[in-house]
Amino acid sequence: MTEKILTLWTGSGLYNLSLGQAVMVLVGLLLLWLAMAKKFEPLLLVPIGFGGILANIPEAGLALSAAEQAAHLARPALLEQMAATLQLGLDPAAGIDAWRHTLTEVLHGDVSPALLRAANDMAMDAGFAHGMLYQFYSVAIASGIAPLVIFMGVGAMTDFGPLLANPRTLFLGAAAQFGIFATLLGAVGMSAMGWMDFSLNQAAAIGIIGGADGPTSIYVSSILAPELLGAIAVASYSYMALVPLIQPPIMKALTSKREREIVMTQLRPVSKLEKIVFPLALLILVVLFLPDAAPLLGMFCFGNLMRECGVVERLSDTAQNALINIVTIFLGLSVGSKLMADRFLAVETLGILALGMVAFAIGTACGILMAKLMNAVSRMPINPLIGSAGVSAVPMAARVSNKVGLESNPHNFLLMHAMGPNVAGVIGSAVAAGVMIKYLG
Amino acid sequence: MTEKILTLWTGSGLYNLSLGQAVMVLVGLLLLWLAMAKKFEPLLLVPIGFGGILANIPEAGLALSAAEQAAHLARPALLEQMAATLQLGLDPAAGIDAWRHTLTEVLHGDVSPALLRAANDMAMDAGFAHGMLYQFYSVAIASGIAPLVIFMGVGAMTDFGPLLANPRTLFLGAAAQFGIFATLLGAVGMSAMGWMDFSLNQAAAIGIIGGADGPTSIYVSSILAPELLGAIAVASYSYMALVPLIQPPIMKALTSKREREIVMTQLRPVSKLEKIVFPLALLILVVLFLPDAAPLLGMFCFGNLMRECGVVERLSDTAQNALINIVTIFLGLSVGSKLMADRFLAVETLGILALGMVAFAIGTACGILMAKLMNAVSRMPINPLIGSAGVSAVPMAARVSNKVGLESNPHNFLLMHAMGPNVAGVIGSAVAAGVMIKYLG
Amino acid sequence: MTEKILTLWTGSGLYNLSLGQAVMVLVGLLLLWLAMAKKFEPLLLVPIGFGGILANIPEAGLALSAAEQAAHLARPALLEQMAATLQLGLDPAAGIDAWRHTLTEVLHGDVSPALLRAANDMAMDAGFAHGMLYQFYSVAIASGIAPLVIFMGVGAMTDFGPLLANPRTLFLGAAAQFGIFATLLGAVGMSAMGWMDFSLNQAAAIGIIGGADGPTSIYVSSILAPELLGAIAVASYSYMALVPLIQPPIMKALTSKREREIVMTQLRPVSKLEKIVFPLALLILVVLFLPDAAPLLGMFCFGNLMRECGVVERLSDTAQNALINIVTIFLGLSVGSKLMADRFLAVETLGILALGMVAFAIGTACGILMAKLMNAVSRMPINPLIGSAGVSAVPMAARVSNKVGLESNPHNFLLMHAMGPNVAGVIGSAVAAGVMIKYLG
Amino acid sequence: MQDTQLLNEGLALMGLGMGFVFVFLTVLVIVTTLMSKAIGRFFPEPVAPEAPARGGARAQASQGDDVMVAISTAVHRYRRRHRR
Amino acid sequence: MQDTQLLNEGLALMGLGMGFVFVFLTVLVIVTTLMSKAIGRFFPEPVAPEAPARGGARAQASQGDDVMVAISTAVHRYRRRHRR
Amino acid sequence: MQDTQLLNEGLALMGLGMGFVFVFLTVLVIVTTLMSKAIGRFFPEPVAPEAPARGGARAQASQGDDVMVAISTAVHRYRRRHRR
Ligand code: NA
Ligand code: NA
Ligand code: NA
Repeated sequence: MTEKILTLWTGSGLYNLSLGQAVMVLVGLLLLWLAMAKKFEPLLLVPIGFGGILANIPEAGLALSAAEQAAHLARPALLEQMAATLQLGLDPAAGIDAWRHTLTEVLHGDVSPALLRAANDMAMDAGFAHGMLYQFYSVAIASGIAPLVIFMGVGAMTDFGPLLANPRTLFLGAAAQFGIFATLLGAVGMSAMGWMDFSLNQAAAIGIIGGADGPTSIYVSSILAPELLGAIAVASYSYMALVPLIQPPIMKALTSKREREIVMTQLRPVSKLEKIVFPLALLILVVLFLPDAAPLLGMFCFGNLMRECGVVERLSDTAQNALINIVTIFLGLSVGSKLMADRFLAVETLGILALGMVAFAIGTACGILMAKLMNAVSRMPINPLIGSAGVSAVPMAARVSNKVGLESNPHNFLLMHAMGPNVAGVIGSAVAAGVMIKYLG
Repeated sequence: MTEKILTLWTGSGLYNLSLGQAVMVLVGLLLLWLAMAKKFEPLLLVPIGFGGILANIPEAGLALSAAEQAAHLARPALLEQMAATLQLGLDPAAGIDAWRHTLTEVLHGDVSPALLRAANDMAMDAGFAHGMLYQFYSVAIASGIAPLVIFMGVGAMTDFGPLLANPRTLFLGAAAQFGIFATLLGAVGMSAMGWMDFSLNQAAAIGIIGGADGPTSIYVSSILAPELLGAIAVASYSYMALVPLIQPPIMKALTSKREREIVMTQLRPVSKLEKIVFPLALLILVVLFLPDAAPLLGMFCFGNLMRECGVVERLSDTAQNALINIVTIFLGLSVGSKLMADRFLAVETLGILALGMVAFAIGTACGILMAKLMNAVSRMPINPLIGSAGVSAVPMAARVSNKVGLESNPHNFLLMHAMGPNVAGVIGSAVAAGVMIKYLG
Repeated sequence: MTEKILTLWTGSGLYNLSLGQAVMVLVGLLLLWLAMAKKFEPLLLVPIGFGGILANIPEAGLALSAAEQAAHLARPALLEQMAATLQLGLDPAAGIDAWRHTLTEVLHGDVSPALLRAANDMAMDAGFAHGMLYQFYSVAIASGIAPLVIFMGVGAMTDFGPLLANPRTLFLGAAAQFGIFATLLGAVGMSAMGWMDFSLNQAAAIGIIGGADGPTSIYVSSILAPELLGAIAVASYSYMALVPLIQPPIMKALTSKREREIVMTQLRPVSKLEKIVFPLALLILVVLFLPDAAPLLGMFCFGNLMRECGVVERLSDTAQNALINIVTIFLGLSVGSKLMADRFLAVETLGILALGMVAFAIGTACGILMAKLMNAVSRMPINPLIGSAGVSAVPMAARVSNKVGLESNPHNFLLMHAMGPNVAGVIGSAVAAGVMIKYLG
Repeated sequence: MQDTQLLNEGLALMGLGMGFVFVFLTVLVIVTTLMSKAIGRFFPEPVAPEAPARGGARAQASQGDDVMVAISTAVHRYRRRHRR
Repeated sequence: MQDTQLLNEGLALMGLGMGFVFVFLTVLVIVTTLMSKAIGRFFPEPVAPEAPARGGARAQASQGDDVMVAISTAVHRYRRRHRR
Repeated sequence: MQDTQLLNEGLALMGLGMGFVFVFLTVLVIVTTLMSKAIGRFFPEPVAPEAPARGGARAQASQGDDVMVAISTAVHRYRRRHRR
């Protein structure tokens, strides 16, 4: 009996709580606070923050596979069996903790699917089970499905009208993607300097933060660098929420008051047929030129076609509501599962947070500079403030353009004009994602 | 660098687009056009058409498993390994393209699940992944789940009142199923003639098109002839949409003006209890006489019971809305995955399209003839025009009956009378499906 | 041809219907009748009852895995192969029916996942497929996901206001859990007496019926005693529906009229912030003291946080509606799959039904006695009638408290006061579940 | 020869299938008719008004006394939606 | 003998479980009380009106000035539903 | 040395990626413009009114003649909800 009470204590969270886990619980609470008090992308950060706390509950192993739990908790005999299955030699001299560590690292690393399945079978046979968050992650993210379904919903919520009325704003969406590639280079540079240790794949996944598109970031990093997914998703959504703080100083620094006062010509009305044909035209271009962007842009176009075609309203409604909400809940919790202390609390995370901020800043700047360039070479006036909306972060960045514009000229409403580059930025980062997946995936 | 740009080009869709894929993209666009402009069952044909385009994006492999992608793209060493795993001998003299072809055929054919899993593991180990549409297909259709869930939703949307008020209309629903079996015989005959090469299983799956029920068609062909699923689903939904064109000439040819003017006695009111007991009675008959129809009719009755029992309205609402919409999206995309050029562009597809049309025509005719027969032997008058509704195609065929009836007698509303055979046709084809699965499944 | 018709007959349900299956079909109809006519928790009992009928359709095998179906139907050669795969020796002297029985028992028992997968592969290779309900069960319950998602939805529907206004009511929720442990002891005692043969794990799963929380019961028994899940779930939901019959006599027996007339002080208003912090505080306590309750209480707190935080209303709405409805449908059908005659019609089921009733009665009594104790030691008056609400069965038990209270004093509304112990009971049984899983899971 | 066999099997399946469909639906006609008669006799419920096609609209007519409640509910819901 | 052991284990589990439930909920009572006091002291929010049981009905009361908006919205929504 | 290679690869990927993004979006600009012109010329539809952001609110304005229908619908729905 005493022994049992002791088990209760030695199995409790308080007894087992590592410093890292305590810190991560606080990080989770911080994310929740940002989401609730500061309205930082709450739809994602509430589930991510909560999932982060759940993932760091000591001994619960919610974010671990059966095999990982066994590596953490099983008796030596089972550890030896698992090592044999995984074709590992365990040093008999090393202590059992070293064995656990070796197994954990191997399971977390790049083990072949067949061996992984065998190890999981063995662990399940011994009574271990996949953790809840691990299952969510497998189904939602490892399969790549959840970000794609969310992208479909985003497509169903996107109105391409402003873009179609002024297609040249696509150039702004293109220019803002420079943030992605500059960040990639920054990450690579940090590694070359020896400050961090990012591979090219990891650098690319980090760069995509600059795309300011949550689902795109998650999709790319689930393919190129799943081990960084937690930090990347957190950075991505946090900075999207910080757009109203990050962008205005850059926008003001790069534009003169006169430029900020430019009044744009009113957008022409766009016909229903154009809106229907556009997603199909975009799809065909993807088919012809960048098959690797097909999952992302294909689902995006599909969602938009459902929205515009007018004959499947019930599907479009569901894609915009029940379906995207359901997937968002599980996507968020799954991302949270990547906030485990031993993975997240690394110096690389700090690098990612720093680089993500840089990515946003550079993307913003390039969008604005591109707008100024277009103003220089074309007659049709473009207020450079809408260039910053090219980073996407829909619709926040467009609202920021509008707000900064109103500060200079209280009668100049830029919102609809800024929606063009805003959605162009979504397309732009999906294209950039396709290129990266092509070369590195 | 130049080499990399070259990769971009040699990996582009334009460079790799085969004629077949281009044709299938056009077919996909045609389906979308039919859905959007002609309102051909848009809820299904929009996702199917779009999925068809996605499935034919060159090099993207969205509809392929990891192993199929590896067979298409991997280096020779991996091909040899996979062949060994699959217990195949590759002829060293034959070129690598021959190897790819052999592997693709084997993977697409009837390989054992254990070997298939091993081949997929090997491909994943080498960095390949299941395509998005392949995953949708596995979860939604290969498991059999999506058509069943849709059938549950259809059950929740079906009102058996008119059928209960006049149960004899079930005979019309029975007679119209002759279209199914005549088509089966037609398909078998074509093979006997040497025109096509359909097995008995394939002939049965084709025949079910005559049932004019999308989910039933998809369910049956996913079991009996998954390789034909794309063509069968497309034919099924297209002809359901064409019912207003196909049926009226047949209806007019087989009935005299006097017959078309027959006024039917008004339907008696049906009590709530009858509506509750009916799905249970149907279920019990399935339990007793045709267990093989249990998944289809079971889910159908379950949906209808949820609708009528009055105590689970929130489940019934969800089954009719969010759930059926979600499943429809993925079912449609999954069906689209079966429109890959190399599988779809076969002479068999033309045979299926032709036979499907015949199936509808025969079913329509038999329903009408049965109604005339019942008129001959019974006192209670039946307008033969409602017989054609027995093919199901709910509620289109009933509307057609009503419309043709109004042409002869502008005061004779047949709609509610036609709803009886209409829903009877759903039951009838599910029963026919059960018989076929029993003998061939 | 005659032979084929014969096959139809020998394959029909009527020919194969065992007595047990017929009984279970009647049990399914009884559950449906209770749900529809008596409003016994219809949201669950309609799907469970219907699923129970489906699971007992002879020869359909809807609730069986591919391997189990093969064991039931396959030719001897395949049986021998499967036995070899499962490392079983089949006695050549024993008849084929003995072989089938041996294989079925082994497959149903505690076979290792790797062997099970091999057996299923072999069966699929021979053309067998997983039954529909088996698939639902695997995805919804065996994974543990469905009860957790429902618990999240319950959390999103729960208002902790009354509990926060009077936190001492948590003690009532604690006391009522004595029903759980007393029942556990009862089950163990029955086994010690030799009346039944329950293991400690099974006894614990049975005890949880006393928690009066459907999802908790299902979650715990899916972990500790999946073989009893059907009976436990049926007992759990049936007794929850019977709360208005079970509780009032006990409540009246244990209280004096004077006690029943006690008027409670009005609840103080609770601030929004308190409601937001409470689920987080509860989560932190779970983190610190009972990691094993983390899946259940974590999802519950997550749902409640979504409800209260005010920034993710669309997620909260979905969790309370579309998502919980969808999951309820499949959870119910999955539970129904455990009502197969050969498993359900055992004397243990009767024991479970009897013990479940006892559990409710003891829980009710302890809640009331605890309230009386609190009244004895504290100044703030507590009407003991609200103690019975501590068993949870939200919100039925609280309504019963209110109703019995009104009988004594028509102006004394206890409903809001009873909601406190009512939701406390949910937390209490989840904690009890965590303790049991810790020691036995 | 094999073709003939395929044809024969097709014919057999046609006969069997069509026959079974008719038998099954005939039984269903009989059972349904009996069921309706039994219910009409032993449970002569007040007749249910024709359920409209959409499940959502099944609410029975209600007396107009709470129009104001409805309007204010509509207002609340409208505002809530648009605040989001 | 084995039966006794089973009984003993059952008893142990009962004691342990019941004990833990009480300890846990006692701690929760304490934490909740402290939390409420702290919030009442440091964040004395304007009190939230009692949230009704159904999430759907949380909309705060709104002034009646936009009844017409609500009605026309209702009209639109009604028509849209029925057109489908 | 390896660092230099990593940097080089990063630079190459940047050039390639940025170049491709621009090429692709330029093509998209051209295609979109041509498409719009072609549609404006060959299918000069009556202009679509600006779709509001929320899919739910797309219902076109309807004439006020069925306000009463709407109100009674609202009443029914309200009652149904609250009965649950
Ligand atoms: Na972007
Ligand atoms: Na039919
Ligand atoms: Na409870």
